[in-house]
Amino acid sequence: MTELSHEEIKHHIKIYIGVFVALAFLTIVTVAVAGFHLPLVPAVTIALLIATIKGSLVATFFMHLGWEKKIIYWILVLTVIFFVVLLVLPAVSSA
Amino acid sequence: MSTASAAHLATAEHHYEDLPFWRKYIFSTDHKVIGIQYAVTGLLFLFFGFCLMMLIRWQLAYPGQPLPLIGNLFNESAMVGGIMLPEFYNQLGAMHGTIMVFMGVVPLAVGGFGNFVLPLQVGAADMAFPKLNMVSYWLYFVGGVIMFASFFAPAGAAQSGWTSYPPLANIASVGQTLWLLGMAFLINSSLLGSINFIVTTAQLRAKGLSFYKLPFFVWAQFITAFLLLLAFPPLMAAAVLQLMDRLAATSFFMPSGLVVNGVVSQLSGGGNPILWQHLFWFLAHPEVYVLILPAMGIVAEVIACNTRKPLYGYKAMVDSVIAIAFLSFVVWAHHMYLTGMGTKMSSFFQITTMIISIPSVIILTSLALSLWGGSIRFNTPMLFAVAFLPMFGIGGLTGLPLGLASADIHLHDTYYVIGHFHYVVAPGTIFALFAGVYHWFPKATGRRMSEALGKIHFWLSFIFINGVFMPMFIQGLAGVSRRLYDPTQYAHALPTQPLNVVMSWSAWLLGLSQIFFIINFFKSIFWGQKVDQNPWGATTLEWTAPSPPPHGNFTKPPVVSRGPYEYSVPGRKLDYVLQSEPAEAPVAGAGKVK
Amino acid sequence: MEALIPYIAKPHPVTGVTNSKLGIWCFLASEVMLFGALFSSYIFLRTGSVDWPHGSQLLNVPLATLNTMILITSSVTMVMSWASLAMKSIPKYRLFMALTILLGLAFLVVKSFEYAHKFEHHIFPSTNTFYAIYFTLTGLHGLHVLIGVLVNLYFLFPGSALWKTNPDQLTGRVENSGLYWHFVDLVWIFLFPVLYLL
Amino acid sequence: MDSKYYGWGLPIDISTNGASIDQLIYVIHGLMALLFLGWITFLILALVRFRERSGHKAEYKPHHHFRVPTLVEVAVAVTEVVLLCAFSIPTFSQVRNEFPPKASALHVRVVAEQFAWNIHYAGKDGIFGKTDVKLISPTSPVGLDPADTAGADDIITINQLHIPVDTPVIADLSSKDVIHCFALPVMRVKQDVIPGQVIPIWFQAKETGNFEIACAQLCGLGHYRMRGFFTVDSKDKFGAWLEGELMKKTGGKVG
Repeated sequence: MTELSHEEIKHHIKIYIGVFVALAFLTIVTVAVAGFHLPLVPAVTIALLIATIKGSLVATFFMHLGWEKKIIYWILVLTVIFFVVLLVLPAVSSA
Repeated sequence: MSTASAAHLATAEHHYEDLPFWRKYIFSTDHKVIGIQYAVTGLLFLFFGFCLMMLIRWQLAYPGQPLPLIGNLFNESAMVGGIMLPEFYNQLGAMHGTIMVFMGVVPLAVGGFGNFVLPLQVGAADMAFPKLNMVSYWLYFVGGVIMFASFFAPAGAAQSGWTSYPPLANIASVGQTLWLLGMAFLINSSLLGSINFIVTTAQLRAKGLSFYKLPFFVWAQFITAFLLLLAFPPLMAAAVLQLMDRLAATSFFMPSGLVVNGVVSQLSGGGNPILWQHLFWFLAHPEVYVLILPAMGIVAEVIACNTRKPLYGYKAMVDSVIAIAFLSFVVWAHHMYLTGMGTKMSSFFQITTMIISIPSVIILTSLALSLWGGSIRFNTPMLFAVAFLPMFGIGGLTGLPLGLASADIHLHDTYYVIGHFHYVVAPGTIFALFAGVYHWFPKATGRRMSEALGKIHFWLSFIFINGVFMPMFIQGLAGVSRRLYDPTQYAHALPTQPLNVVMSWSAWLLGLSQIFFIINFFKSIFWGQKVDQNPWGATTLEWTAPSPPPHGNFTKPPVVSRGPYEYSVPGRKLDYVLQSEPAEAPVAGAGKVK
Repeated sequence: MEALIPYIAKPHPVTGVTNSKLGIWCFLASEVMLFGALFSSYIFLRTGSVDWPHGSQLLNVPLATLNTMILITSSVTMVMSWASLAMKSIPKYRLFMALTILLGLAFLVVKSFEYAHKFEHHIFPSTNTFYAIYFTLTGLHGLHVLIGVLVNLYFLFPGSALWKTNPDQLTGRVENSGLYWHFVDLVWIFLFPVLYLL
Repeated sequence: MDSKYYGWGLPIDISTNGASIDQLIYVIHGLMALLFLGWITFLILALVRFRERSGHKAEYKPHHHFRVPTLVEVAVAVTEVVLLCAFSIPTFSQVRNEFPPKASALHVRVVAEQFAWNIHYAGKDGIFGKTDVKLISPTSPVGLDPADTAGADDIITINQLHIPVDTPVIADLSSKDVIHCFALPVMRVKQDVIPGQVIPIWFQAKETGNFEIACAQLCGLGHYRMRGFFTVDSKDKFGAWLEGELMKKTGGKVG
């Protein structure tokens, strides 16, 4: 990242402001949606959908994952696989 | 390697020499010093854990009889008139497991051998983050001290088994809180250590040393580091939850409506003890692979070097190790078949357990086939490495009946389970660690350990270790439960009680036979036979550095152009070719390693 | 005294990353598993319980929304502080880093108000399992925010001396601290709806 | 407790489900012995034949690729699939899922506590009296609600499990304090008893005799002495025992 030229970084800053606005907006949307008191399943799906969008915004732009190297992607793919296994864990006990 | 010349290396070297003693040996950032610190502390805790076991064996062989000689050394809460109390027996059992796994074998196999040998074998000057490496040793040390001190806590150390199942662990004495704190330190020590291993192997390999030219030992440590990195945090989370349960009276693992010795519990309830078991075994199964993979790495190095021929099926072994790493995350619930789990889930975990047995068989078979066509030298490291194969074989095979849920109904939580995992860990991993100590002792000290004492140590240990663990299968089939303070209470355990006497005597004699190793170890540091930098005629990079290697390891950063096990290459005078030997024009017949 | 270790400031020719970046991402992977285990416990406890309360009734949602805004802003100022370093402007770097630290502290202050309010009403982790997992999750997250603030404080004052000797290394270090900070913000982004809104 | 029940190997099997479990254990141990013997002979052969000696050199590239081991590995994989699908999964589902019809089965509740097994019989009316945790006291281990008439004829014994032979028994396992493990070695029955849950198990005895209940999960300092008595009576002897217990409880008044 360190060898970016000045113009590129100025361009990046515009992106960061844009991402910030999007995140703020999505936060308000999440709170608004919660106000409707939807039944559990739709409420969960919407809330997690918005959270995932916000999360991927932060990860892609703030954490520069958008243009990261292959080795980092490999480690993240590995972690996501075992993260999913971890989240499936509660289903294991009730099955 | 940047163009920094050897001169620059020399100045770094010179600067290191005049560091004060406590910076060079106590808070050292040299991976070799840290490796030796881990190894020595690990060996001490292994011996301490062994002594706890020898006490347990007395109570199992002669239940209720006063312990001769040292019986009255213990205070009232442990032994009354030399007769062991059940609480103390449970402490010995829980701490024997915890100390041997988390403070003995893992620090020795991953901390000791990994730290000392891995940077040398990848041709690096040191670990990627030397200060982080020092921090992870001292976190381990503090964790070890807390665990050791917990014996002197009021009502003693943790006594709910090394698995600490709640609600028993939640209502246990303060020793359990110290156990959780000690575990927090040990977990974070292994976590930071694994980051070091991954970055060193990925980033600091010598020029030309591609991943598939890495010695199998490096592969084993690299994959073990991923297991540590991704499997330990869930146990950290579980430890946080149990600490909250014990200190903040939350009820993560405490269901509602509990009545503990006659008193209705005032806790809010709503928790579930099975949650701890899931989180614990989510770590503990990758943890048992953390115990065995470095051992397989050591055995592979020793076998390749002492059969004077390349390993058979190196690529298949590497792929199997990767497969084991993935599968180890989806088998954990085969420890929980009898917790009321449904048949759908138990079938899933039986299938994954059977699948994971295949890569282990592949690795074991490849190691055995590597003997075929070799010229086998039976020195002490090779004796231990060869003995590892059948012993780990028994450990692996006896895992099958436990992996099948129906057979596990009878064998669950019996001595069959104890025999199974001890065969994998004791004559398995610990024999491999002995092989590693005998094999790399010359590299660490410049002197060899005595072969005579080594062979006595091997044969005595081999005989007595089987004397301890083989009868366990007979007791297991008879249905004798584990963790019983006094097995003679049960009629179905009475016929196998004479076996307990045989096993206890074998255990004590096994303890005595370690004296040959201890004498050999300390004697050889000062008076061992001096050797050059490659006494075994091995090929991997650590044997190109002087013994003991200076700070910064290699005077000239090595360049690698050959496979890890170029032994008995036709058309050459010496029967080994160092990995860092420049590749001359391809000579007919001297094909690259497959 | 490290022996000669390459790729501290310059990325590795093949993997393309510096040692510390690969290291920080490995650490964040383990943190994902840590919070993953806690979220898994949350799901485990919620599916297993009979009367799981709605977070929105028991917890102060406007305060938490404010906290979310604070943390998002601190993420932006964090990445701006890194961008200023990349543009070799130390004063801007100090400004944005100070802002990030202040926002981090603001988050902790709001969080302590929330906790104090609960303790006054005799609501403790032992009250019920919902509050237990609420205090544990937000407490551990708050601890991570505190550690992030301390690390950033180090980089604002003593750490920035590295700028004179090895600017690339400082930029790399601030970037890693930024990655950690964004991760902590990311955890809160999931924590907020799960605990407060569902 | 004569010793023809227990020995060095598997204890006597008096359960209808036991045969399939024992069969699986014997089959798999046979395969393990076969595999180990074959493997050990190869190992010893290789060690002797390729030991270091003058005039013998190691081969750099083994001239023949080993086909046998891959065949053995495939065979091991296939046998494992067979063991799974033909033996283990069906047996486990039989034990866990195929409960006998309630009408024809004796229904008991087993409430484990630190260091004893409380067995709760429904008595003649076949209905368990209500129990409440708050009513638990040394004299009433399961907290039977005296006000509930259905409970009047219930019988609660400590460490005494009597069942009639050749009759399916359904046992609801629960625990008051920590995790225990209800084990009947001769019945090949073993099931963790988790506090906060009621786990039903079923078993049926083929023979009469006096056996024992074991606790197989560490449950504290008294774990080793949590031994119960498990007696399989003939049908009428069981009836007589039940009657005797009722008499003891109601002090001779008609239940």
